[in-house]
Amino acid sequence: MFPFCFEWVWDIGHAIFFGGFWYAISILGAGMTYCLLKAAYDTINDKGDSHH
Amino acid sequence: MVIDLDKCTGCGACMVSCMSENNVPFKEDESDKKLSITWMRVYKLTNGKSFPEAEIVYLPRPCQHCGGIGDHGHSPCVSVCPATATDYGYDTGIVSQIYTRCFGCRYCMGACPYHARHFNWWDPKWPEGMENYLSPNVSPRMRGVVEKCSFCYHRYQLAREQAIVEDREIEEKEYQTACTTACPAGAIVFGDLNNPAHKVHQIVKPDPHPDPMNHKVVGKSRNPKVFRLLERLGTNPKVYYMSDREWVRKAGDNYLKGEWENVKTHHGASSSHG
Amino acid sequence: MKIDRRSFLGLGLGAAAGVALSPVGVKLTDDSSIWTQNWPWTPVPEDGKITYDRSVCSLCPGACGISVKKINGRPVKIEGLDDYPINNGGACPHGISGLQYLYDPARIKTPLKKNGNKFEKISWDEAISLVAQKLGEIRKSGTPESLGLITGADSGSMAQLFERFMDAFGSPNTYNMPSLESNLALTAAALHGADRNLGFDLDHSDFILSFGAAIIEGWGSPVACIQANASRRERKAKLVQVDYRLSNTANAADKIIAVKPGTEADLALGICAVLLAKNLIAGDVNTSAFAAMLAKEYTPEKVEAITGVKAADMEALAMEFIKAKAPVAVPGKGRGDVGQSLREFAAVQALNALADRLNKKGGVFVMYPADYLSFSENVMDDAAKQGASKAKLAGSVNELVDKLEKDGGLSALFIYNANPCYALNNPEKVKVAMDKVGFKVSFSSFMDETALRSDVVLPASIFLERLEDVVSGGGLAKTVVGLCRPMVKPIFDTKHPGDALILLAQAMGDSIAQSFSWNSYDACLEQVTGKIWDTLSGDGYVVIDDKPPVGTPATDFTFLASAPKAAVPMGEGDYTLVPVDKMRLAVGSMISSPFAVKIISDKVLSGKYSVVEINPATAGILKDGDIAVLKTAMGKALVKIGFNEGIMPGVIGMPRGLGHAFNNPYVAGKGVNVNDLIGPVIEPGSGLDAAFGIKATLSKA
Amino acid sequence: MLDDALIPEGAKRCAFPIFIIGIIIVGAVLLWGVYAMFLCWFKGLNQTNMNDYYGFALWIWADLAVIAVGGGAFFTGLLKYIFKVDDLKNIINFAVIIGFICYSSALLILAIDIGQPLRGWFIFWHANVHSMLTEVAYCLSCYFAVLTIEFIPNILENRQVNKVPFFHHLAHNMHEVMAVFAATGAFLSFFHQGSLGGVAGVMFGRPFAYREGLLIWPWTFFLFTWSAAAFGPCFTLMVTKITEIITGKKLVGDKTVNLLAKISGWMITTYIIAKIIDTVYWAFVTVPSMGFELGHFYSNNGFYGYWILITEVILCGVVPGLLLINKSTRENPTTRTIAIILGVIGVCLNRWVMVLQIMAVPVMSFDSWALYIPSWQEVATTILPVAYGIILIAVAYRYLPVFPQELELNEPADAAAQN
Amino acid sequence: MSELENKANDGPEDGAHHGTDNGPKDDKGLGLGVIFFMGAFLVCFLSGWLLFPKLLYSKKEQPFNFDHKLHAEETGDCETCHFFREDGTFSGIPGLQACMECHTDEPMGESEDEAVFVEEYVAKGKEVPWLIYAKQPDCVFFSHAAHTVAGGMDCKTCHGHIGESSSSRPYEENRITGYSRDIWGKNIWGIKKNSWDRMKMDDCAECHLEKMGHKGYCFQCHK
Repeated sequence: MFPFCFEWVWDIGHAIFFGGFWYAISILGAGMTYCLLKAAYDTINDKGDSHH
Repeated sequence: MVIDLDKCTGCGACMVSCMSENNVPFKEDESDKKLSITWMRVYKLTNGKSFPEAEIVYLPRPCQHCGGIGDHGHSPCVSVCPATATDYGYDTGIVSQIYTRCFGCRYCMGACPYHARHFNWWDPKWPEGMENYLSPNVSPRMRGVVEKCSFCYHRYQLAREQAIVEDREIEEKEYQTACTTACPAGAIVFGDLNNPAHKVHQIVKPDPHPDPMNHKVVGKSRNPKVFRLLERLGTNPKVYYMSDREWVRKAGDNYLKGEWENVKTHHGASSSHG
Repeated sequence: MKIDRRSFLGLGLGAAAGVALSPVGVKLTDDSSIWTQNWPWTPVPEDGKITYDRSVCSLCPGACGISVKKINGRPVKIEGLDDYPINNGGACPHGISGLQYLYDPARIKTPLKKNGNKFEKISWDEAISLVAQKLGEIRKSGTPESLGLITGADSGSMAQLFERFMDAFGSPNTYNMPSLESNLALTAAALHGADRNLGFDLDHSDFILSFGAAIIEGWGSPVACIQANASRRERKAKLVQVDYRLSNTANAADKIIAVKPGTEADLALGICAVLLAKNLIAGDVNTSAFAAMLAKEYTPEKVEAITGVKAADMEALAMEFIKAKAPVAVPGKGRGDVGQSLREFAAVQALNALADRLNKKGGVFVMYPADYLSFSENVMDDAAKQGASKAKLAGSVNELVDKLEKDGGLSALFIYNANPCYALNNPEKVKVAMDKVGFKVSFSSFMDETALRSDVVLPASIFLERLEDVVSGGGLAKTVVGLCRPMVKPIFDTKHPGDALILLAQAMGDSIAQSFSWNSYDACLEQVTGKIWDTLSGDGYVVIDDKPPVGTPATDFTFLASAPKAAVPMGEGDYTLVPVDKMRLAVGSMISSPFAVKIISDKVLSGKYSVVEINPATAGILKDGDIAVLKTAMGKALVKIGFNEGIMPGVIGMPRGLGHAFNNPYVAGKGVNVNDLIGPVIEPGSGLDAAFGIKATLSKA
Repeated sequence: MLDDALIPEGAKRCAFPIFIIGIIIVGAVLLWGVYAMFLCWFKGLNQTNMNDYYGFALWIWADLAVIAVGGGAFFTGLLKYIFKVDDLKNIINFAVIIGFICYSSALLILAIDIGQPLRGWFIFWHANVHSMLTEVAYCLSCYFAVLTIEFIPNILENRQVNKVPFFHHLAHNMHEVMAVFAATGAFLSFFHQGSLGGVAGVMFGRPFAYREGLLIWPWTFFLFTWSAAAFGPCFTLMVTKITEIITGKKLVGDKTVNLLAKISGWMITTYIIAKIIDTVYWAFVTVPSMGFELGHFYSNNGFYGYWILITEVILCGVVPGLLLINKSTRENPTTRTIAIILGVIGVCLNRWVMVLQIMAVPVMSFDSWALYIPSWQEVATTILPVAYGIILIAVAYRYLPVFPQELELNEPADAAAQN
Repeated sequence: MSELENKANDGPEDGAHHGTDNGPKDDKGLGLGVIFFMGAFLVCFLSGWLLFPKLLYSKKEQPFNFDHKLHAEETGDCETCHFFREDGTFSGIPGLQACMECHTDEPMGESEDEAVFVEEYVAKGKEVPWLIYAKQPDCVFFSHAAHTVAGGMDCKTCHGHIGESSSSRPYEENRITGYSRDIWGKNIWGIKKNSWDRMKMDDCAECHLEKMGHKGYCFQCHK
């Protein structure tokens, strides 16, 4: 799972598999972080009523 | 390992020796063999004819320690284990495992066509006091993990330690499995298949090259009396069987109608050199 | 200010975040999984120094040498002992399971006294004095002969020690459980003279004609026989099996001669007749009457009618046998113990005699029992002399059972190395007979069917806990005395039966005490084996004899000439039920270990049911796996049908060694005891129970 | 009613007590399952009827089945957010909820199925990247995260929750970037649906399961993904139909339904063609090379016959496919529903065969067929997710604006709806 | 998205009808929430770092104090007491018998540990129940011969400087796993500075990879 795990080897198999895995994780992470921050930002900026 | 099926009398000494050597537990009712942990199991085959033409043969089945397709070490069970709790030893050719790593998904059991892997459905329990005969050389397994024959790897370890302190190589007789030493008929021969000095090699004469008829198969025996179980699948087991009886050799694998007649004379190429 | 739900939300989130950023989560996740890897209820065997110790296994007459692996002196594994003259390295499943007997919590842990129908624990002193006092009364009453002994031990110092006790006490009533050894001795007595053994030199024979003997399934010395069979295949020696089912031995044989159950003797005599007719027999032994009978009663046609073996085949077989360099005929179907007839043994041995195979390499050795024990003169007072000189109550254990059941006759009974309430046919009758005996003392290690019926139990240490001389038997063509050594101190409060006997004798006082003046069995053994003790204790064994005896013993055919009747199976029914001996199942006084039970095929034991072998051709409406009612004159039982192409149509094969009835969930309460369904048929002249089977009916349950 | 404040604006819901009674009834079933679950955890898997021949059994089938039918979520999401098939917005929320239920159930069942639950995380930590099961575990859990993310906005749209500005904005922003999540979800789904197929396909010791393939991926890998995409929508539609029947309301417009049915129809048809090709190749090339005739897998036993093959491929594959691509039968509610149900049965049957029949078939010439009947503990734990699903749908439907079209489709004053 | 926004817009007013808290209060609540958040965070965070390790491990004292330094000086090496048996297996901690090769039933020296040893164990012929710091679980197979003889490794590499200690530190046992603390290491995160600070599988693997070029197969280190 991590490069410091017992099974970890720097080979193509791990590169592809965990490459894909961490890629997906980071997208989800980034996405959620963005939403949360943005939401917090909006909340503070428009006091209660949100007009667009 | 080579097992001479014509010598085997089905006495079961190998099974018991294995169980007492490897701390295999037992339950009150063991008559449901699908729930009975026996690293070494002796199957009974019949030729289907009626008395007095009927014939039987006993076929002891330890873990086959498959080398996998092309003998690259991707055994059916090893390649599927999600937690790397079992692996293929490229040094010994033994499929080893860590019981404490296994989390009991049982994928390996499904993948093994020999049913050589067994699951601990229950907590191992010994009648009060009987745990006193347990050997410290093999750790008792806990409920919820898969286990199987290890070719008595601990005996290899002990022989190795002795050899180390005496600064020499391990000798053939020093590393023998519990079933081998127990067999009263001397039907089981164990050793290093790649070592021409060892009896197993001399009996099997494995062909190191891929079988021209099926490239998945490596190490086909050049001895016409010797065969392996389900060889055609390309599992490349390290357990070979030997019999003079044709019907027995045929029972070792599956063949389409009429196919056997063509392949029964096909053995490892004697031209190639080990 | 107001604390609303958001404050709590904050509280919760804060706590979560705090824990998340501390080591708690990581550590607990790891530790919880490590906990599962070391569950406190999974045993952890203690490690230590590895040592190997040698001894001899005395579970069965095989007398194999064993090597016991120990960790810090704690036995953990039993294996065959390399270069031991009997089994050279080989072992059988029962011997390897030895440690399960040693540590079995179902063992009898202390001396016991029957109180009502319960046992209560007592000390050894109490037990010994109790027995001594009871026996004392019997002696006072002036009928010492009313003490009986049923034993499974035919040879060795323990057998003689018990004999000595009986003599010193003043009783001739010692009875041996039927065993291959006793049957062979009886045969030898009938044909060659008293006090001899028969040994079959399978290792050197080039043509073995086995009359149903399960040579690789526990006949004689099992491991030795299996090895003989393995070497036979290398020597290209032939094995012809006379049998009515495809036993493993039959399967290993080069040829099977299918005979009707119970007609093996007739076939043997038929072959003798052929040889006689063709005048191919050796010398001119006193065959006159015998020869006449053969010529008259055993013409090929008649034999074919009886046995179902084609006359031509029989003649061919006879010729093959006589033409072989070193042929030998082997008697004793199955394990050759229960359900055997002297007629059959004698007929087969007659064949060996006529073919001049006595005392020849690869033939039959007529041997004198190993004479290595020298007990000092037994001290017998008048009471003892009188009692011992009285006639025995019965000729054999089977007749004894009859006698007791009808009109008693024993006021006390010792049982050693025997489980008659299980191992003899029709155990119910045996139990009734036992109840007719006032006072029963068992020297058993396990609470088996017989021990359950005794009044006092003097628990015996098992072979791994005791020192003892073990003599090879089981039809081996050599005599080896091995030394069984204690591998551990007794696990429970048990004693060596020899010590128990000595204590008892000394408690009895006067002459008996004088006869048993040793202070322990170990001392006794060392003294009585004086001749060979040094080698015995040094090498662990002594080979007394492994060469063919010199000279050809005379053979007296009068028993056969008297045309003894063949036993006919009792009762009615279209099937013949025969017991089947399985290598993986222990029989007689020995009980299968949990490991042995575990490896029994599901075609032998399925759940609680014994599986019976039956040929599909004669199964009628019954299907494989059906539960059926098996009925005989003796009773009925629920069994599972197991189709088996390898058994003669019309015959039902039922495994022997199942159906134990005592408290041990791992080995008892499984299947039925085939002996329950078979009634004894006592053979006149030998007193053997010759019931090879019984008529039976099968119906769907 | 007690919970008016929570019920979506203007929506009619059944009386609270009735709702509670319904929940209690289903809850009882749920508790039964939970009890069985704890039995398995504390006493071990000896509570099941699995054995050394049936290492995989009912549970693994249930797992594969729910994930397959849960495939509706990723596929609908893919179409909606990536291919911008806008009509699907009317059903996407529900598709997501169903997906969420299916995947959470799958994870739960896995947690019960393994012999050492406390070591379950080893599959991540000590991952063997060559094992299909590892791939399953990873993608499964990641995609479950995606589904949760996709579900959250819908929850936040609850009338009360939505009043909290932060949540309101969060929901809004999540909708904004939903396409990214959907894309990731589709990517993950493609792999774990596939690797579930791979689980069987790579077992070269098991001729019934083994398939040749592309690189490291056996054909079953692609067939599984494809079938999930094809039959998943069927399940979404089926559950929608059931919900409509229970609530007595029209919740999704015919246009949307027919569109999804059409897409599903084409997917099924193409899938089943591929499946037939695969089966033929396997039957006449792969298996014979291992010494087996096709008949070996469908004879000499009390259950598995050719019928199972025909039912799966023809009756529950070809038939629904054709019914759904044909306009008239697709737009006829009866035939459409029949097709949808057949489809769901078909995919479940396929997963059954690819788990249990594999275990049943003897491989060694002297071995014999092994059949098995699940224990009540297995059945109970398998029904558990169903009960849980019903409850979750009931709650979601009652308190969340799941069906955007609900109001317009049920114009004024229709009778008090039932839950 | 349209109707979603609509709903969002009329959200607040709608809420007012029901008299539940609205806009302004929200912020206060949130602020208060933040305070609670910080408080709870600190408490849990600190207890997790400081209290948890204390709770997790139990401390046990050795039967009596053992002076490795002294013994090493007397005997000159480790092997005298920690020796290989003929069969190549490692004897581990010496038994009473081994001690008695030098010791007598008379105390050697004045220390009270010596007295305890003689009275409690020598006199009663009882083995000393030492608590083994480097105790590995039952599933582990470790060949000292392979490492020190064949591999020529130094005891210190794994066991550290225990040979130079003149007193026995307390034995700490993990209450959950029963492992000696030395296996996971003193540091609660399992971070190590020296090769002997930790004895987990990864430490074996690290060295094996370095020396053998391979982490080894299951059975090489497991039984």
